[in-house]
Amino acid sequence: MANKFRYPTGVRPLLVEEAARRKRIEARFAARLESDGFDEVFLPIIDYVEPYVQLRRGAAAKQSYRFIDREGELVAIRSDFTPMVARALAPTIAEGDLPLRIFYRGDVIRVEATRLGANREMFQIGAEIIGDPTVGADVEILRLAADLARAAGATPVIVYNDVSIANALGDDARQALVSKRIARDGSLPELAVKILDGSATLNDVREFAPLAADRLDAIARGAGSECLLQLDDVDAAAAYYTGIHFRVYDADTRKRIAEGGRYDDLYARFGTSAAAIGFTFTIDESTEALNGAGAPLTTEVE
Amino acid sequence: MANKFRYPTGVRPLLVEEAARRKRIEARFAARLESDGFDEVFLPIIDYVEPYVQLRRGAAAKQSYRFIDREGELVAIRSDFTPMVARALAPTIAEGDLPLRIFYRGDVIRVEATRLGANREMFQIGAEIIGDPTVGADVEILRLAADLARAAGATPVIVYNDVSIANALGDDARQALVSKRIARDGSLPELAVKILDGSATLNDVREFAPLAADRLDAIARGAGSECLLQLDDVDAAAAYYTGIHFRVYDADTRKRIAEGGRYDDLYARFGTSAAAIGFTFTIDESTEALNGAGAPLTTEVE
Amino acid sequence: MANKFRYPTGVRPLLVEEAARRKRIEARFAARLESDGFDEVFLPIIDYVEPYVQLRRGAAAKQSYRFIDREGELVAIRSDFTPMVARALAPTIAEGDLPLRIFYRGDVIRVEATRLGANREMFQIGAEIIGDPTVGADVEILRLAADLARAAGATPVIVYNDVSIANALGDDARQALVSKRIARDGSLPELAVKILDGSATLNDVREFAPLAADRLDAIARGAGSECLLQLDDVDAAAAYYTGIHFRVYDADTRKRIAEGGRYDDLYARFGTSAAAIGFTFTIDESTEALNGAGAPLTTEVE
Amino acid sequence: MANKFRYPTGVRPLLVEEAARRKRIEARFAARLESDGFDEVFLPIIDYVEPYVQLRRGAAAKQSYRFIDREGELVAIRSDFTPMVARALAPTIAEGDLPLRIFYRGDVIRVEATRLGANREMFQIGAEIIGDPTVGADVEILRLAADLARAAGATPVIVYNDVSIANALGDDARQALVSKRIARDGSLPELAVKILDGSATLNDVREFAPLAADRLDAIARGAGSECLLQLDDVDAAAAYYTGIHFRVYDADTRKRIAEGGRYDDLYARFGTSAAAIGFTFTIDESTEALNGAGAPLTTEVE
Amino acid sequence: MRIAIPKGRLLDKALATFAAAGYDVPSEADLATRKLVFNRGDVEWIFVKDCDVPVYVEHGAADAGIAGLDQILEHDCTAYQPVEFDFGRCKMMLISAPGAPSLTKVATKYPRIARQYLDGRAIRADIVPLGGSVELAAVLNLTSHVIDLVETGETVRVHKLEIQDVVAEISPRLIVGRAVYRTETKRIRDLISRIEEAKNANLQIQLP
Amino acid sequence: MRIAIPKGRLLDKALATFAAAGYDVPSEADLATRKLVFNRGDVEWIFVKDCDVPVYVEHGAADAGIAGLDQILEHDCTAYQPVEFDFGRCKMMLISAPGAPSLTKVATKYPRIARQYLDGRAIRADIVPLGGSVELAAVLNLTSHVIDLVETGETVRVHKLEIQDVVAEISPRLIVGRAVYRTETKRIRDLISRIEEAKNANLQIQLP
Amino acid sequence: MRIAIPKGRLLDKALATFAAAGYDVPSEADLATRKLVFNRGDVEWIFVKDCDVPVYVEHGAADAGIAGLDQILEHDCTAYQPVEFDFGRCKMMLISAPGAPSLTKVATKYPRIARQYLDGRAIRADIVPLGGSVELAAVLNLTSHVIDLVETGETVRVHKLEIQDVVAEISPRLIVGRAVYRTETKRIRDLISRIEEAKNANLQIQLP
Amino acid sequence: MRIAIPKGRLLDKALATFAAAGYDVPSEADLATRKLVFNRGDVEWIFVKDCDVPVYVEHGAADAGIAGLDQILEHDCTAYQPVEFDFGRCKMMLISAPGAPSLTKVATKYPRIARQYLDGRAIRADIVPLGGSVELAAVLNLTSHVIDLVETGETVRVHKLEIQDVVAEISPRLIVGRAVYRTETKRIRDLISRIEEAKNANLQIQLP
Repeated sequence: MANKFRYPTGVRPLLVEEAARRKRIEARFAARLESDGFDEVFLPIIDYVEPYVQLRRGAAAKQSYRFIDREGELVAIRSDFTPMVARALAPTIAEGDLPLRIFYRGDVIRVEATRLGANREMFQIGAEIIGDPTVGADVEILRLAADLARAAGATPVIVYNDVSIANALGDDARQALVSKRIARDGSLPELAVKILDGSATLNDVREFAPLAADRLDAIARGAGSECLLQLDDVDAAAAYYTGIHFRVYDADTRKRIAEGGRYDDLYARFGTSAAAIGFTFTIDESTEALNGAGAPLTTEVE
Repeated sequence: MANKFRYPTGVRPLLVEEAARRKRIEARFAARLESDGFDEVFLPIIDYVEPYVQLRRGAAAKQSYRFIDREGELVAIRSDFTPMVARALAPTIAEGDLPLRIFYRGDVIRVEATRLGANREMFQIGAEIIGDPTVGADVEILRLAADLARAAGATPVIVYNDVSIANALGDDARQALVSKRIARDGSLPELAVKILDGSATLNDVREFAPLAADRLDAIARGAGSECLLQLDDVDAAAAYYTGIHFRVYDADTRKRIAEGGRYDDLYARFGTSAAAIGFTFTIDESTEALNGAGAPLTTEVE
Repeated sequence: MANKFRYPTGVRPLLVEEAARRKRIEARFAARLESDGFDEVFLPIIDYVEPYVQLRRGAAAKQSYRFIDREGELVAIRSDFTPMVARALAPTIAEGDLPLRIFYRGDVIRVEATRLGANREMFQIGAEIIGDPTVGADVEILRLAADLARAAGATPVIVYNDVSIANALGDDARQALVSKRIARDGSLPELAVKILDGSATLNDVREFAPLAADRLDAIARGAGSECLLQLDDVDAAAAYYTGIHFRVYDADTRKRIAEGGRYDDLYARFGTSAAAIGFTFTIDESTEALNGAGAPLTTEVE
Repeated sequence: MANKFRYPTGVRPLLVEEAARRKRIEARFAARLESDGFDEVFLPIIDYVEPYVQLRRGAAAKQSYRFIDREGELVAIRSDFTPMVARALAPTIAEGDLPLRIFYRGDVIRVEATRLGANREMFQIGAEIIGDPTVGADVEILRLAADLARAAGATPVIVYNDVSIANALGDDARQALVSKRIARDGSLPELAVKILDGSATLNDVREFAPLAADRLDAIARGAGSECLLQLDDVDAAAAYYTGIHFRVYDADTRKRIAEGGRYDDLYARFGTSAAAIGFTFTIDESTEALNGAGAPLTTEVE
Repeated sequence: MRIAIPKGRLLDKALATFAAAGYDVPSEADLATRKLVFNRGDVEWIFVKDCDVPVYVEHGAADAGIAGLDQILEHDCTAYQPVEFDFGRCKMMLISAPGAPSLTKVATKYPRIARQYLDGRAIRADIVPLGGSVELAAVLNLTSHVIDLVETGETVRVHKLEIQDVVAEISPRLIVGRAVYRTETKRIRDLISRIEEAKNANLQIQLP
Repeated sequence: MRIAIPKGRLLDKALATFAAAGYDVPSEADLATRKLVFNRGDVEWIFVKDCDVPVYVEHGAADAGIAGLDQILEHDCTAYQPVEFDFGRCKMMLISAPGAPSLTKVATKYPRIARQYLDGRAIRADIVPLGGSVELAAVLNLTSHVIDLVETGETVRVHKLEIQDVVAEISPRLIVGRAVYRTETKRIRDLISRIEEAKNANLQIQLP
Repeated sequence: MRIAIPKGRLLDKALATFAAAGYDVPSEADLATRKLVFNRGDVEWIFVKDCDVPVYVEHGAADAGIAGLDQILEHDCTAYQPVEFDFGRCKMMLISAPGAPSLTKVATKYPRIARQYLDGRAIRADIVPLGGSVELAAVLNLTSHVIDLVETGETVRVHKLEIQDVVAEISPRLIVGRAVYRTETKRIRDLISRIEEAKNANLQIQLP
Repeated sequence: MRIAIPKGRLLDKALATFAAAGYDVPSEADLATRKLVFNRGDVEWIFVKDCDVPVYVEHGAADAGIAGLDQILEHDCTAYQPVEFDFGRCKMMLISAPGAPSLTKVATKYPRIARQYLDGRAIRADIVPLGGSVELAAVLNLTSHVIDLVETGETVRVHKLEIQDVVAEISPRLIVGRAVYRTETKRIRDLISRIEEAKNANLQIQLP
């Protein structure tokens, strides 16, 4: 080993002051979530890889520490919360209990930076509503995310979209939206071009994806002014989103501090059908750069 | 994998009620420790194996999940806190800061049961005083351990001894004390025989180990009535204890709920000389068997 | 580690005499194969797990030593040769080169016994003909396997069947054939019942699986008298067999010493379509129990 | 995984022609060694790390693939032969059997290049004489190494020295010899300066290390003209050499093709005292660059 | 041919079945000698503990035998099971101390079966392997539950324990080694046919 | 206080020892009832299989018990062993089929002890766990060797097997749980003293 | 808004494009001062090495920039690439020493791209990263091959090397950071439109 | 013999040293031709980027060369370094943006050296490898710090940055490949002696 001070990639101790800072933010988040009726669950720091195989693309799978356990099974250290929540809760959910409001927190550890110089050491706090497929849950979650961001000292900008729109436009259009490159040779649907140059409206969308358009309309009416619908926010996001997908940025630093959305099919993969929507905040050491409020800055390059 | 509900050895999720129970105990411990001036530190869930090689005997090393990281280093998932605290704090300690009062908490994960059917899934909370070599610190730590045990709903019995006495008696006597087998053929020092049959007093000890005898005398005067000096409590304990060593039992269930002692040489191994004394409580799911107070039961067979 | 003499599960050194014995058998096999025009290839002792994922059932995957390499990929120590040959050769095969006659040898290491007390330490020598889909290749391979078994000092009994017959009979019949349990309630096709009680002939088979019947007919005419067609030899064999499947037993010890068959789809999985048929002999230390000829005994319980 | 053609670092298949080339060289080496009375042993491709801990410096340990087995032990894939031979043979050696002449061959796999671009894929063949501490064994081994190098098509230059000389000169002088930097400020023994500028003779050495000088004298008289004594060939070589240490270069390509020496203390570490001297040839794919003789070129930058 | 007979609760029925199939089986007098190996005709009869029958057959040290599904499963035995018998059937049960305590520890003679049962129901509990008197473990509070064979249920009643679940239906089977089946096909098929017929004949008689 | 008594070969001596130490132990008539639990004075006596005594003590379900070293080692039991008895001593032996075959498979009721024995001698052999009649395994060629307790050596002679090595010297011990020793120190020390004295008194008598 | 301009071969065209799009870009005189940062209007222009443009944009230290695909790929840069330019196109080539030696070592300034190229063709070769004069490596026998950008092919001809394969078609692109695109959508869309128009206008002129 | 000369800041002194040692080095006119390879006497002189000298020597493509310790360390070059020169010395420095920000990111051309420096001080910071104008990274807030060579300190002053620590003392060295040293010992020792003498002669002159 190079030297006695080093810790393995992705971890380090938080000594007195850093720990206190982390605890202050944790406490603020937990207090708000508990007062809103969210119950905490504790998730294991390791889990088998196999149950999640279809949810993680190759590169993401390799971002976590993985090893073979004594029984020959492939095990990974936690690098993502949302699918773990579903696996833990799904077998215990009874129809009558729904909707559930759940939150969780803990370290996630990544052995590989996602990108150039991006950080691999992260603390996450997330929340989700299980069993409520209504637009009301969408709006509640967006408002909660904004409030938590403010509680952390950030000025939130929440960019949202519905992942089903790009899916409805076909692969070529979707690809153009992901790359933000407009092929002006008429090969793309006009809507894709309009989405890219920013001139598309929900009325334009309605023709291709009427349900999504209506839903986004309803969300726009309910969500706060920090929420911006961006129809061109199409990405190779986590495979499990089915409806609204959003990211929370801090307006001052332009860093992403949270990500979330609706994943109505995820619980069914683990044995119990239930709609679900949630988000995860990512806290890292840049937190310490801020006074008082201690605005959390993200560790992931979008 | 055998089936979709299983979690890897040593971990499982705590869902709503279990999580709440865990949090209640945590909160009670943390409140008491903070009010006594202990500051929390957060320790990484994984660390290199090498820095601890001389502190862990072969069998203990194998009890943790271990794997090779991307740089070829051997890494282990946390299975013990005390040496990690020393490694994390030692490089940052300045003479003037001492004494420090520190506490920590978190999961420890063991891949192997220590014994027949013993549990491998544990949550630990511990505290230590760094830089105070006095008997006052010994007594403070014993009293704190008793109070925390009571806060957890247990009726504490604290059995203590000084590890230096057995060391002073020589290997044969030490071995007899460990095995509790008395060789009545005169081959053992009389003191060892007296210790084993329970008739030894501190005056008997003083001849062989005067410092330890005086220290134990002083501790006995300061410690609460739940503390019992047992001179025959000699064990193959963790290699780093240098003075008093104690275990906290719950009188009703006879289970061990905490262990601690003085390890004045440990910090020096990580670069900064500092006396230290502390303890670690181990909480597991049998907690749920108790009402209200929620007495934590241990997971380790002594 | 328990003690200084131990080696990891599945390996041990072969010192002078054992090595000499192993070399004698190897030499005899290699000489015969080379004189028949088979060229040797050397295969790596480790390889990625991913390319073989669809070829290995869960349990088999866990029989090999597996670990994560420095790039985060899952790697396994060689525990089976046939798919490795296909992966290594497929990218290099040019139409004009076919048919190829290839052989290989080396250790395979299994960390888990397949069964109660079965051995996990094995040396294998195998051969295959690539690009010859004819019955002539089937017969050549059967004759070669018999000769090699004799060269190793065994009295070969080769039991063969065509895997496509059971597939043609449907899942229930297949299941009955695997378990050897006859449901005499009329729920099974009569052919399955006849196969199980040993009264079925190729003419009976022809109705359900005419190609397989003709093929087996032709094989029976070409193969030596040590080859026994057993229509009830239906098993959960390796996923890749497509036609004839056979096992070579030593008549005296009743141990299986080789296994083989036709796998015409395997090369296509690695990028080049080519019919292939081959076998693998498994040699282990019980070899030493035999004089002179040194009959290899297998390590695997069928 | 990046792509379907890749193999893990350090391995790849050898197809027909490459395998044939490898076999030709192997055969030539084995024939010569066997005719000189060397018996082959087969060594496992994996072994525990622990028995070798004191023989491998940190960096070298990390060059091998390492992983935790099902019992929690640290295991490595073979990356070096000499200590494995000692561990395998030591428990079986009876006084009366000595001296033994042993040879071995096989792949060694390194996950890390030793240097910029150096190869990590290697086949090694080595030989050693166990239980003969005489200068006769030294000369026999040097002559054998030269002959094998020639058999492989190389023009050998064997550079040798005795590791005990530098040890006798003290740490500063040793350091200067390793770095080849001469401090001309009088701080070094004159002998070190003379060794570095090439003017030292064995008579100069005799004063400091009389035994080594006499031994080197005797070796020089017995060894072939391809052997060059270079007193400044001092290196941070493998920890186990105790006397002569040599490297075999190919004069044309200047590549190192073998390394060896005397390690009289190695067997004692594994339980049986026995002097030993030996060498290991490293063969790699550059072999194919040469016609006919197929001179093996090394893969390691010295 | 070597055939393994279990010395325990299945002994009489097992011997009766082979006798009905026309085999020359050792007599009661033979068994009273406490010898464990008898050659009768071309069959070598060996008498071993119930739990060891699958071991002998799996390793090829016996060609065939009669074993309960409990022992077959517990040993993960891969032998063929061509005939299932109607005698000696019973159930493997999950039994608790009175008052339905939460399931934290299970005492059993069948740790492998218990592990599979618990894993399959996502129950996290420690298994405590015992050698005998398994029900006592729940009585004496060593464990909260036991998993054991139940024939009449008498033990459960006496100890005032409570049956909670059926873990598996257990029946005795004729088991035959895989390698011997392949290499001695003719003789093995003959054995199976005779046992099958004896079983069916017996069935005929019992059904009025 | 709950004390575990082994039902097997050590039963009589174990009870006699406790009686000599002044404990009120169950009578022969009691035992004939087939009950397994008896309260006498402040002691609850439980009668379990020899191999289960260390399990009860290790888990704290019994405070003390008498167990052979064979069972203590096989269960890796961590209980204290304050008294070693002179009765019931025997040897664990490595026994082979006649003709000293090479050691490739070992049948045993003690797989853990067998594994340690083989590893410690760098012997590579498979272990075949059996439930009983272990010597038969070597007779019937299931394994080349067996590891088993030998008291008189009669079984070995009858089967014409050959003793090859002593694996361990076996003696019965009083075992006491660790936690109870610490938390009930006084009562446990009293138990140990009384047993120690009873053992020594007995020794006195035997020595002429 | 901060825009990164590459100081190397793309400098002039990059500046001309921004100028054509109506931006107030630094003058030649400005550049002659060797200063690297200029504020003009609401844009801060920074001039960095070609290979560093993707780094500044990826980390959010520049909002946009112009970079060759070679540098974008080599840095695995995730920025959006909304506009691809027609100027400055070239090819990344695999070049060998004369006589088509077997491919064993490749010198390159682009080790990541080279690794992907070799892996994708199942070629096992060592990569030797160099800082400059890469073709020299093949001339001096440091490596058998090189992978490098080829514009005119002059260097290849002079050194009598041989082009073996096209590794990638390289073109310059406008790159825009992901976070800034989302949080400053309006201004970024305006930048893209203007650059797109300037590019098309230019195209218009070039086409006869 | 092939000798590698760095084209950068050490060029003149390196050539002068070889000239003083009596070697026939290429003239200034030669260099003006932009050729990179010259044969003079029995030496082939090659001119490569500073950072590539250790690569050529390490791989045996050059027998010797002159390289700064910065490049030797950055390439983990194992060549012998028999002579250290007095010219061209400088320091590798840790430099911060003004105001001593906390160290979170370091831009550098020497990522390996930077990693070792940070690890050795238990500093957790990301390293951002750059190709040039490294100081600009701290100015433009790409990183909080940079690690770079400092000769005169002019760049640091101009950008109003602050020197925080010395990472390493850097000096140029004669480097010689290990294999050539062993197999051409005589010629290599001659080279070293001549360079050593030329260095000392020069030292003599400089000292008054």
